[in-house]
Amino acid sequence: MKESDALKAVVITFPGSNCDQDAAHALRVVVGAQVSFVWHGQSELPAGTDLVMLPGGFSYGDALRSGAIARFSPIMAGVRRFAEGGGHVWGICNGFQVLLESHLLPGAMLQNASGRFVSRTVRMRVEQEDTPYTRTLARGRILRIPVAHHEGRYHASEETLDHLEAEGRVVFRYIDDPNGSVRSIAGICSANRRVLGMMPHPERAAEAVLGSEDGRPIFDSIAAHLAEATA
Amino acid sequence: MRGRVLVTLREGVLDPAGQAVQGGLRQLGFEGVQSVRIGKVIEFELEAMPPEQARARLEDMGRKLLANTVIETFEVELD
Amino acid sequence: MRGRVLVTLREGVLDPAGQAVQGGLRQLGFEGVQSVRIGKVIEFELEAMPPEQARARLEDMGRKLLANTVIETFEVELD
Amino acid sequence: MSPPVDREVAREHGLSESEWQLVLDRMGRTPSWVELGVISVMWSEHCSYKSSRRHLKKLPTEAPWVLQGPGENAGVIDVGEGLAACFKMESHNHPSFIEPYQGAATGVGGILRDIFTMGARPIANMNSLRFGRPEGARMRFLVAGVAAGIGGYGNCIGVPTVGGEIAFDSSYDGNILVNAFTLGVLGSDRIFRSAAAGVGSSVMYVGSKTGRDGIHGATMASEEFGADSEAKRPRVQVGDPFTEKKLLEACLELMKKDAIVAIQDMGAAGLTSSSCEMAAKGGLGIEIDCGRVPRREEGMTPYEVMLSETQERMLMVVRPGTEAEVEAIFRKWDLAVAVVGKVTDSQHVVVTDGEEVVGSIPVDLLVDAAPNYDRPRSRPVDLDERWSQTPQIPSQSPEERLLSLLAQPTITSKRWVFEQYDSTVRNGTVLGPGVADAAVVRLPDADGQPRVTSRGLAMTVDMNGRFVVLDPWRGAALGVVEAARNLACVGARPLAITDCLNFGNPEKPEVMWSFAEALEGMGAACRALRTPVVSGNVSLYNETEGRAILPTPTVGMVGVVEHIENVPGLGFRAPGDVVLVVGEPKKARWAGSECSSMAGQDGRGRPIEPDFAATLALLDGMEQIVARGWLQSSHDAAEGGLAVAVAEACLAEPALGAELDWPWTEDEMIFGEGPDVLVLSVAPEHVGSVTTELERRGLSVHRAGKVTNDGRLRWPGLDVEVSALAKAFRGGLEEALGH
Ligand SMILES: Nc1ncnc2c1ncn2[C@@H]1O[C@H](COP(=O)(O)OP(=O)(O)O)[C@@H](O)[C@H]1O
Ligand SMILES: [Mg+2]
Repeated sequence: MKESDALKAVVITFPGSNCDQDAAHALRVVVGAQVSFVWHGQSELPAGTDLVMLPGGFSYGDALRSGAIARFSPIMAGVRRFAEGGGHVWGICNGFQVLLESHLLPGAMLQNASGRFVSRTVRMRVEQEDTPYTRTLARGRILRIPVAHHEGRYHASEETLDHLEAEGRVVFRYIDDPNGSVRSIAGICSANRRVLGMMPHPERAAEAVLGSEDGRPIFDSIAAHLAEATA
Repeated sequence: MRGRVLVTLREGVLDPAGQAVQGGLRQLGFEGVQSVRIGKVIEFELEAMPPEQARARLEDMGRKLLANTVIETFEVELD
Repeated sequence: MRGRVLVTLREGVLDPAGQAVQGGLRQLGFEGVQSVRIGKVIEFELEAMPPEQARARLEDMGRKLLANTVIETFEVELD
Repeated sequence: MSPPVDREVAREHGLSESEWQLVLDRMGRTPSWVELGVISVMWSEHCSYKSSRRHLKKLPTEAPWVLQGPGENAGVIDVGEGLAACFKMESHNHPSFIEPYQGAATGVGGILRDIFTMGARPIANMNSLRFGRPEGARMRFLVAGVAAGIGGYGNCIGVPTVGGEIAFDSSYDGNILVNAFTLGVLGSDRIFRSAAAGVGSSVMYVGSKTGRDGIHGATMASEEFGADSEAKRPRVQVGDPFTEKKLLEACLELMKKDAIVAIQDMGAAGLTSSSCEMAAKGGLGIEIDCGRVPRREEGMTPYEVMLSETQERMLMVVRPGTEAEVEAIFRKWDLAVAVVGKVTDSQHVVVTDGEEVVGSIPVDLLVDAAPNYDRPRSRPVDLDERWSQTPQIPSQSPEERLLSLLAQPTITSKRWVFEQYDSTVRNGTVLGPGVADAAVVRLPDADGQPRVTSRGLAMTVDMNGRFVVLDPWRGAALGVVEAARNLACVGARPLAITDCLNFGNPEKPEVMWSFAEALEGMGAACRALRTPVVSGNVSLYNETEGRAILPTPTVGMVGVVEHIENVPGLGFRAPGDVVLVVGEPKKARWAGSECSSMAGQDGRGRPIEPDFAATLALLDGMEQIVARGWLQSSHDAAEGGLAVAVAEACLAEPALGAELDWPWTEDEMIFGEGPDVLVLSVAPEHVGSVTTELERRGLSVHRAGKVTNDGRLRWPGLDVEVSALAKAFRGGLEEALGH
């Protein structure tokens, strides 16, 4: 891929983000993305951004609730404008929590039902293949992806959940639910399908030597989708 | 001046930390505990202002930051 | 009957979460906040008993399980 | 204002009569209150190593690849390609017993700071834990709190916890051990050190603001617990991993510029020890103005400011003219930053409060002239008699023995604990907790960031206190050998170790004897295996009410792996693979074994003598075999012996069975412990090559049988369902902890 048609990804760094480098590494290694880091204190995304990644970590130390303070970072106003303008935003783990707190996705995260942090590789099922992030995956495909979180129990009202299911916005569901999420939800997307939030870490499952390559197709999907969109 | 905001999980939302404490109390032989729920208390030292204003400010913080109303409710108390 | 135990860090003990929230409030433009400390509130539903007994029981729980008195203090409140 | 200083006050500060006399003689006057505070912490066991210093000198510390040995915040070794690994281990035993979550968390925080102070980005954590019997509510609270605290700090800062060990023994009932290890990576020409230089240069303070946290924590770590320690209520520090993450990023950002002359974290005894050490190492003086130290609390005295143990702080000497640049970086990260003093040529540590001088102490009094004791040692009188005894092991069917061993808290799966640790952040974990004998992480770039490469680092922490208590020399040496054997399992070439020496009260001659013997044994093993000691820590007074812990000189060993894509895990992979047993199981002994402990016979017998030449041969052979990708799995026999090693190899996911025809004659051969024994599984086509490579080096290789998928472990005289093994092994810890 020529430098100029490389996917232009922006990884947001909040104070306390700690998967920003991992996300960037996976974006580079799997899809040859051109990655830039944007500090939370900036208020604008660089021009020409194709994809915004909200990475995992403990933004603001997860004080109060994960993502609660990061939501008010100046850059989140820019991210919101980007999403409202049809941009693609992908939140992983803490990034998902930030999306929920920012109301870019519905629902909220609670402490795991076990009351403990959980770090293990779980299996999750692809529930939707018609999203920019899953188009190279078959519905029903089972992926082995690591999770690592303390507040990953997804919660939303029954009404919201029914609505999400009806619109086909539950993108991933746990097979072996590590945290007690309602309806075993591991990832959801926005109504326009361009904002994805997920608790598991596909960026940690993108190289065989690290134990699983099951995260790769998600990167491949979004890259293919964006390449088409910009072609 | 001092005030505090109490944030608790909405009824019906599972509270594993509360359950763990209830289990721990049982192990320690404490009886007569029917339920335990754990919430947060956020204590503020505010600069001097009329109580009405302080309350309004804490309510505003509660809504915007301190509680996530999808899962939590909150209460403001002034000293 | 209902009661609650408020557990807070002892004075002088660093409260990292409180500091992060204070920083967040500053960013949000909330002014007049001089300090923020975050603690836990543990709410109990107890079987009916005389208030004195309930208070004694909650005090005992506070000492034995709910607070580590090396870094925390607690307060009992009855409804 | 300050109370008068006299002999009684000095005693309360932990100074002995003779130490107090030494202070008076050297200063030629009565010290001020601040001076007494500074001297007493600098002379505490924790900071001065007064009981251990002369013995530590006997450890080997050099090799061509050692870039920094003991004496700095952490050791550094060259790992090739212009990269270096920086690592150290440190104890936080006493604070963790009082407040397990915060004690363990701040232990992790402290060791992380030691690593990034050297200019390295931390990329892996491990820990070595010892608990008492898990039955009581208090011990369960400690286990849960320590696990949560280690995870709470490491997870938040984003450093994966990739390995560790946990053992339970009644000797730790009143004194648990929490030893934390961190490894970081840096460019080998970018090492930062702590010697002050440049008279007149600014001394800058960065990080958290100072509060009254843990004043006199350093002296607490040097005192035996008495029954009154509950009442003393020492102030335990609270960890703030979020601030540490910001401090880490800010320091590494600054280290890319040419501003730092010297840097030192503020660990135990805070500002006092960091400033004294910087001055001493530079052969200079330092002046600190307490009035300029950023504070969290009001009304703090210079004494409190100098002795506070608030976490997440650093002291630096900066190049003249760079102060503003330093300030800008730390402000960006929302951290406190201030010029608090300057480097002088006075050879004194001078403490002022604004204009007023509140203390002035010669640097050499604090460091070189600090007490250095040759404490009396005595070999236990009953030692020879105990060595001549044989543990009496009740007879039991092999199946039952195996099942009960697998459920022992020390042996059983530690999943309940390590799943609370983020083990995969940083995109480098090749083998994490529970899947291999040593952890393997991919070597990042010089900034510590993930990259694609075949090279990796292997690391492990080990020590079996049951061997050490029987024979400190052999026991400590066997611990080093076990660490090496664990690296052998993943085909790594060991390069160096760090240690954490946990012992009882050094004023007891038998404890001191075991300390000195253990160091001799450790030194001999390190010399033989060519793994010098590059950093470490000593924790003494691990006693409660006069009862000492098992002597536990934990080692952390680090090595290099050339082909991370080939490293085997410990579990069998495919039915039909051939199982090889390498080494000499018949040398295994009951002495110091899990079985002897279960039988209440721990005090009897003597562990085997280590055979360093055989261990070297094993390391060399395994490095070759693993590099070629010939192994499907490898696992060493340790606690519970060969039988447990085979059972654990069956219990990977998915679990497999094995059919072994290699005959064993005595229970002691498969349940005893001590020698280097490995269980390998190899695809049939590689069996010949593997066997040749090992035999060529003089090692015994037994073709023991094959991997099966019929759900049974069959061995002459032993036949058990793998599901029963799994039940015992996987649920053992939860069961023991009552979950
Ligand atoms: N047992 C040991 N083996 C080797 N080096 C040791 C040992 N104990 C302490 N050291 C070294 O002594 C120095 C002081 O250690 P320590 O007081 O733990 O440092 P810090 O104040 O940074 O925590 C360090 O360089 C450490 O590596
Ligand atoms: Mg240090």
